[in-house]
Amino acid sequence: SGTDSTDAASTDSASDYVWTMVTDQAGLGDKGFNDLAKLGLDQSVEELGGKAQVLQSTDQAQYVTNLQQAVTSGSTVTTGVGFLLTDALVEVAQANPDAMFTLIDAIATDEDGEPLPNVASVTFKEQEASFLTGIVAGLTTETDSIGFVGGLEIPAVLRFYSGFAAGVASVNPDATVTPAYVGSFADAAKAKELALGFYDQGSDIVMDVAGGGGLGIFDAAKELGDGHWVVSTDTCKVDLAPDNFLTSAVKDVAGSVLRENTAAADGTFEGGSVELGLSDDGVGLCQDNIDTIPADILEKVDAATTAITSGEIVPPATPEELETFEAPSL
Amino acid sequence: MDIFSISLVLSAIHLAVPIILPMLGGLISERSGVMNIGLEGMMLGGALSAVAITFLTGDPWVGLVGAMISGVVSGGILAVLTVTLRGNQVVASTAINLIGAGLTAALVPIIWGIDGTTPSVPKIPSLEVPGLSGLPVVGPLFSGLTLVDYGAIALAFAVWWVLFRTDAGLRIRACGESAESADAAGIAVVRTRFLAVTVSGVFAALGGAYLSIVALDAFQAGMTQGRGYLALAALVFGKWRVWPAVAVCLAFGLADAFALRSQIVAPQIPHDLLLALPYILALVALATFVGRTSAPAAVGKPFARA
Amino acid sequence: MSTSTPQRPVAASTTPPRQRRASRIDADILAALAARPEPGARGFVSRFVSSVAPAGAGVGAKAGAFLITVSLALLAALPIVYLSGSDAATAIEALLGGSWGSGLAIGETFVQAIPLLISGLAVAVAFHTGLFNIGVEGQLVMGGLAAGIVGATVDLPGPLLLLACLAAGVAGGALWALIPALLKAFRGVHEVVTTIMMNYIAFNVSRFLVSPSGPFVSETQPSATEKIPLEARLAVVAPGTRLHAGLVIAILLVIAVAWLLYRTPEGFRLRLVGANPAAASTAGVSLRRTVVTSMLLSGGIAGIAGAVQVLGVFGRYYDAFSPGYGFEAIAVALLGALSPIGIAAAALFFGSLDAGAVQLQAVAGISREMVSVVSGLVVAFVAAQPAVLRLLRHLRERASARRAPARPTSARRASGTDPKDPA
Amino acid sequence: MTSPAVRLTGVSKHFGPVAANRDITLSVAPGSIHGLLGENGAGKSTLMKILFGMIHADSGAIEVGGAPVSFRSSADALAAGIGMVQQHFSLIPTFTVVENLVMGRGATGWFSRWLRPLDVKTARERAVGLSERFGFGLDPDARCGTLSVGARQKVEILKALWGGATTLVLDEPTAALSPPEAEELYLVLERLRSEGTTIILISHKLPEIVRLCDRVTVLRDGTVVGDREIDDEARTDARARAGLEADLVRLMIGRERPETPSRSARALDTVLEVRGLGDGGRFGPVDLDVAGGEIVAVVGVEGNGQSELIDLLIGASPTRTGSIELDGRPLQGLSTRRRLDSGIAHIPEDRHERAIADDLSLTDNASFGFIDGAPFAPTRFWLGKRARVRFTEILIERRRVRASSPAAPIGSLSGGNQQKLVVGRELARAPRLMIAAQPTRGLDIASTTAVHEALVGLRDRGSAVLLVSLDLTEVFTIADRIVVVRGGRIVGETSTGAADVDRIGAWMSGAEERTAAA
Ligand SMILES: Nc1ncnc2c1ncn2[C@@H]1O[C@H](COP(=O)(O)OP(=O)(O)OP(=O)(O)O)[C@@H](O)[C@H]1O
Ligand SMILES: Nc1ncnc2c1ncn2[C@@H]1O[C@H](COP(=O)(O)OP(=O)(O)OP(=O)(O)O)[C@@H](O)[C@H]1O
Ligand SMILES: [Mg+2]
Ligand SMILES: [Mg+2]
Repeated sequence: SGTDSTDAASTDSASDYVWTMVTDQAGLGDKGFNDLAKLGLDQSVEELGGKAQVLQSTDQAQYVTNLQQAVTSGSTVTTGVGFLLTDALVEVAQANPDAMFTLIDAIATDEDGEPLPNVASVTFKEQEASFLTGIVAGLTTETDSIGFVGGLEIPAVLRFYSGFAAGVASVNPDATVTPAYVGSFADAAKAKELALGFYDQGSDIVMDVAGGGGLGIFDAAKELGDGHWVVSTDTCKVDLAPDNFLTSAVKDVAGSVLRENTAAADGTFEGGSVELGLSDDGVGLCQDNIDTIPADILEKVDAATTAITSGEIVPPATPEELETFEAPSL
Repeated sequence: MDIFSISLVLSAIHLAVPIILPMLGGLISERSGVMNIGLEGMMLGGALSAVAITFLTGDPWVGLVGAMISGVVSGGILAVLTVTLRGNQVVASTAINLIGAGLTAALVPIIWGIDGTTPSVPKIPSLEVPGLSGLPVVGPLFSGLTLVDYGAIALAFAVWWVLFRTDAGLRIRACGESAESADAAGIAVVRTRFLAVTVSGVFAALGGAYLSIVALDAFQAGMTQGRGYLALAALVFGKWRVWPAVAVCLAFGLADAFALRSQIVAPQIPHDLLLALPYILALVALATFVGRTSAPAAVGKPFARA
Repeated sequence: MSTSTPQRPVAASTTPPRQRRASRIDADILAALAARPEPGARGFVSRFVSSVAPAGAGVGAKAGAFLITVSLALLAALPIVYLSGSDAATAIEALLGGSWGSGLAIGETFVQAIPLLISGLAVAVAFHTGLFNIGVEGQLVMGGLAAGIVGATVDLPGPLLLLACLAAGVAGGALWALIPALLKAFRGVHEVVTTIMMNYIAFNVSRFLVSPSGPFVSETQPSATEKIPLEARLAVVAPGTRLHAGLVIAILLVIAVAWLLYRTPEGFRLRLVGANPAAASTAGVSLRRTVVTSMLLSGGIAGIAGAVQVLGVFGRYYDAFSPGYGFEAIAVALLGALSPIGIAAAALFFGSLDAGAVQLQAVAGISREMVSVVSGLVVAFVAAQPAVLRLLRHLRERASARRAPARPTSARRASGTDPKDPA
Repeated sequence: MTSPAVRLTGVSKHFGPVAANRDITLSVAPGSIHGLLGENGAGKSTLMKILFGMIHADSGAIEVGGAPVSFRSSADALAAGIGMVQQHFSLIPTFTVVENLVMGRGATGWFSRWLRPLDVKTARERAVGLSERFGFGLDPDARCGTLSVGARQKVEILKALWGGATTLVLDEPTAALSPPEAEELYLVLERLRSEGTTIILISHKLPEIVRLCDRVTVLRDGTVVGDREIDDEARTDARARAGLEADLVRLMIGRERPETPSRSARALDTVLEVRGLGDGGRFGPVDLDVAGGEIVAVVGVEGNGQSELIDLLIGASPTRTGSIELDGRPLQGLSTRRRLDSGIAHIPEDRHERAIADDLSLTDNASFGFIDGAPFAPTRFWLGKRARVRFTEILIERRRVRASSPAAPIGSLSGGNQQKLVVGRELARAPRLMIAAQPTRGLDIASTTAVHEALVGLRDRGSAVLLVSLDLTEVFTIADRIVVVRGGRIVGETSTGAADVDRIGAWMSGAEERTAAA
């Protein structure tokens, strides 16, 4: 539930670390970065001791309050999850220069655009992971028609989309990827109808970047049965529909949180921003069902991974970059 | 590709039913003289109960019954607040919405130990109507709907029948038009309204259950996404009459389905604006040919005997 | 012969209708009015306060009922506290500490209360005219958006820009209320359905304008406009807290709305139309004009609520910055019995819950969802408050009946006596 | 001796501090018409609502046909054979006549109530049958909201009789009826009595009490102050009758009947000049002049154009044809507000609907139409309160309104006192033309006289008064001239002095034209 303040504190009195995270309005249970950050918090408790504390925000006006509350309550590292917290986190970090913060999915800078010394900003190259899922999808599709269901049109969603479409194009120039949006990250019923629409129009793969709405996309695929695939994001979601889950572009939010917390425990915490991609294992292809993906496809995925890490391929992060992206042949 | 396929109609129905059911609930309640803007909270209660009971018993039909029981509870609470205690109907409904949204979200981690979304449960299967599902063009309609979809239309018919064809309906409507007149005619106003408000909870809960175990197979915090308010709008739009209001719900469903799917064929139109289309169309319809609306005269007025 | 009026031609102190500066009124009565002593002089403040608080049950009884209500609600919330693994003392300490326990906490309470207060006033203005404006949420969003856009794009010196932003907020909110207003006034379309539709349109339109392909999105911050220059924002008024000058605006609005409703001709018209539209129009009030005025005022005030959040809390417009202030405001307005002072009290109460929620989470381990349940319980008990008032009155009557055995009271005497009455 | 049809013993009822009924004992002989008299607020309706189960008495006992009963609701009373016509219409305007009749009475048993279609056909036949039996001529499928007041009253009576009531309570049933309609009702009541129905009749109209009742009970301040047998002598002999009426008035108000104001017409210049006025529909064309110092009564069966005429005069509906001039200035096209400013005042017919706002204070109710400009609103941003309170106090004093304070909501006043405040407010406009629509409907004798005094006083000061009334007694008491409307036109006109009741009745019912045509 809301707070897990009792996890390990009593057993390990040697460490009085308090690992705190402040969610955005979506809160826990988003099956996305909030849940992943919570995982990182739990891992921190396991490996470093101390206790975890989650402060969920009901509204945007509470971000500052929650972050400040975290600092006041003696938080060792306070993780702000989501780009919506940027302004609030900057404000609180500047007011508490001695406190340590991690910001997920956005970069905290001062008025002059300089990174704050006490904030580790972690962003991800979602487009690199989704490029790989695009390769899997492009080689799997039999109808050459692929749907993309986004919750809202925000930059992270567009990074997923652009990388994915580029990945598809690089292995299957005949296939089309059509984006569509639900208008919310929480309306699974509408997301389902949108996915059904794609499948009905002849798509056999739908990519899910619909947040909580993903539930509906998986349900649509399950209902239609074999041959209707879902490509997902953030986490592996095999268990939602084992027969329809194709692959997922995952983000290692948990690992990043753990890494920053560990650095703090070791006394090596440093501010500044990092952008994690394939080369840092910050993003990647879902490994849970990797053995179900045919070897020839995996070959291409590996080739692309190499090309991306070496900088040979730079997957597009925006629709504009996608326009001008020259699909390499793999 | 053609967007105007039978599956668009199917999609429209799927999107309309979870508005139709709470709308019918609101209609019953308001026809009896109690404004119910607590449909949203009641829906969430029904959605969660359906999943919880299905999770326990493995049978979604039992889950549906569980939802109905939760509707009796939430409707009953509203009835106690508004009819028995004569509290302000809008304030009481707001309480139902707050409690409904909060409690359902809070119970998920308490019951399942995870936040936000429950695990999948068995859902109510769609029904192959023998013979009809094989028909050309309309065939998919008869394989893509569940008993609950047909049930919703049956319930609409039942509500219409009871409200406008039977003695009980005349009593309910009399309470909604003038509690004093109904009282003078020997109608038990308090009992009638209590019953109507409680039943409205059942309908709203069924609407929530539709989302969680018919359309989907799990509960998600806040999954109703304002459909309770939309139901209220449809009810007013339909001038508190059953079939016009059902038609408005279907139109909302169709417009929604259209807005979603037209993105697939016309990705160049800004989708945010497409998604606003159903509401803009509704306004245009209201402005042009719907016009004057007036609520049952006694809605909002508590009744007390001297 | 029993005609009591002297036989004198009718005299009216009036001017021809076109250049009217005065109501047509009997000269005789006017003279009597001038000759009549003022009723017992009372201080301006007490008179104003009593006119702002609605007539009816005594303020004491209301306050008492309110306290009872809140206590009952908190009692009913106890199971939730225990369910969350906390105990009553901790929870109450956290709630009170987080809302009133320190300067910072009080500041937070006010920060949370300000948007609820202002939008509660917006709801109330419409309610007084008999209009149920569920569209305050959409109007607030559009007001915030307009303020954010002006603040981010217009080049003006600080204070001027601030004023421009506030004006834009008013305009945005009022514009969003205009369509429902016109449809209600000229086509009789029920405002409930139109304002709900306008809400959805507002959410979609505002989202589009700051989406990646929208025209006003910030280069650095997704789903938001560019920042508004610091000088053009509502400054912090209590150093060390987040309490901003929106408080001043809120207080001014409480006074202005009270003034408008109870001390101006237009306010009289608004209330009259709400109390009985047919009587209003018979008395020469134009229903259309009044309905439009009321909705525009309501929308404009809602727009200020949005603008104040943008200018005082966020410094830029964020998509979905409102967690539903406009909806919660309905409860606030009704909890405040539609009186501006009552609304201020109700908003502070909800603000305390919101501010206390942070500590409830952090200290007592009660999740944000459970806090919403607690608010719901409070609202439920508030809804039942008339029953509490009735119960109080009943108990009092029973008690006084026991003390003094029933003394026959005539209907006539009870309703006041008139010394000149020959009866 | 048979047991009384209804017997109330020691009935008391308090509303908060108000004792509406105190230890009332009343016994009604079967098959008789029993009158109930009393001033406004005397407790008549309360007592009858207690009998009908709508109000629970604090103490007291009820017997019906000799057997003690205890009614929890009107359903019980209906089942015991008691029907009641409420003082205020209790019909639902959006329902049809049949629906209003069967509502709450249709079915018993779970199945037939919730599932079986309502047997509208049988109900309609029964309604038509009943309606014919009494010569009501009602259309069973008409929506009640579209019916004339007289027709609605008939529906109310059918409703009370629907369940086969043997005791019928009628609370001021003729208050809204024109004389011919009231006459019809009298015949119905007499017929019901002859068929054995017991009737309790509440009325402020002494003539009808004397004509119909076998016995009458008078209430004052919630207690029974007297009981009178009415015999044939009182009905036939003018002196005996005058004596009885005076006696009843004394019982009711504790003093002699107040004098009615004298008539001293002196017509001055024309104030109101109406030419060819029409609303583009069924009303008009109408020509009408009212001079200063003159009271002109518009009479007719309800629904024959009276309200259309008023709406056109005050600007509530647009003038489609013709012209209206006030003191030579055209009014058509002006808003209601402008017309009030030009010197029109209006006492609306339906007080609760158009004259007052129940929830607002007396002060606010007294301010209608006085809120723009001096003396109360010197600027657009200031509407004084203290001056308005003083103004209200003046009205309360002058019109003898019984009210606890100017701050009390007007809904807490009795109807008579509400009406007195409205009259005071309209008089305060110093109108050139006063439009008074049914200004004394439902008022007791003292209040009625007060209103009449006010109107006559206004006339005597040179204003024009247009009195729209159904009460011919009132018309003959204060009007100088009478015009009769039917079907949206003026069909007859006479000075009061030369007026002949039968002729006026013939104009109203249209018999005059029919004879002329024949
Ligand atoms: N709803 C309304 N119904 C009737 N009168 C109104 C209404 N609203 C405003 N007014 C009147 O209009 C005035 C303000 O509006 P405005 O300035 O347009 O009118 P005015 O100057 O008084 O009259 P005119 O119509 O001659 O210009 C107020 O003083 C008030 O008397
Ligand atoms: N529901 C009520 N609540 C409070 N007071 C009431 C209520 N009903 C009646 N009264 C009061 O009880 C008294 C008796 O009222 P009632 O209606 O019986 O008078 P009435 O004799 O019928 O008068 P009228 O001739 O005006 O109809 C009045 O003082 C009235 O104000
Ligand atoms: Mg002007
Ligand atoms: Mg009465």
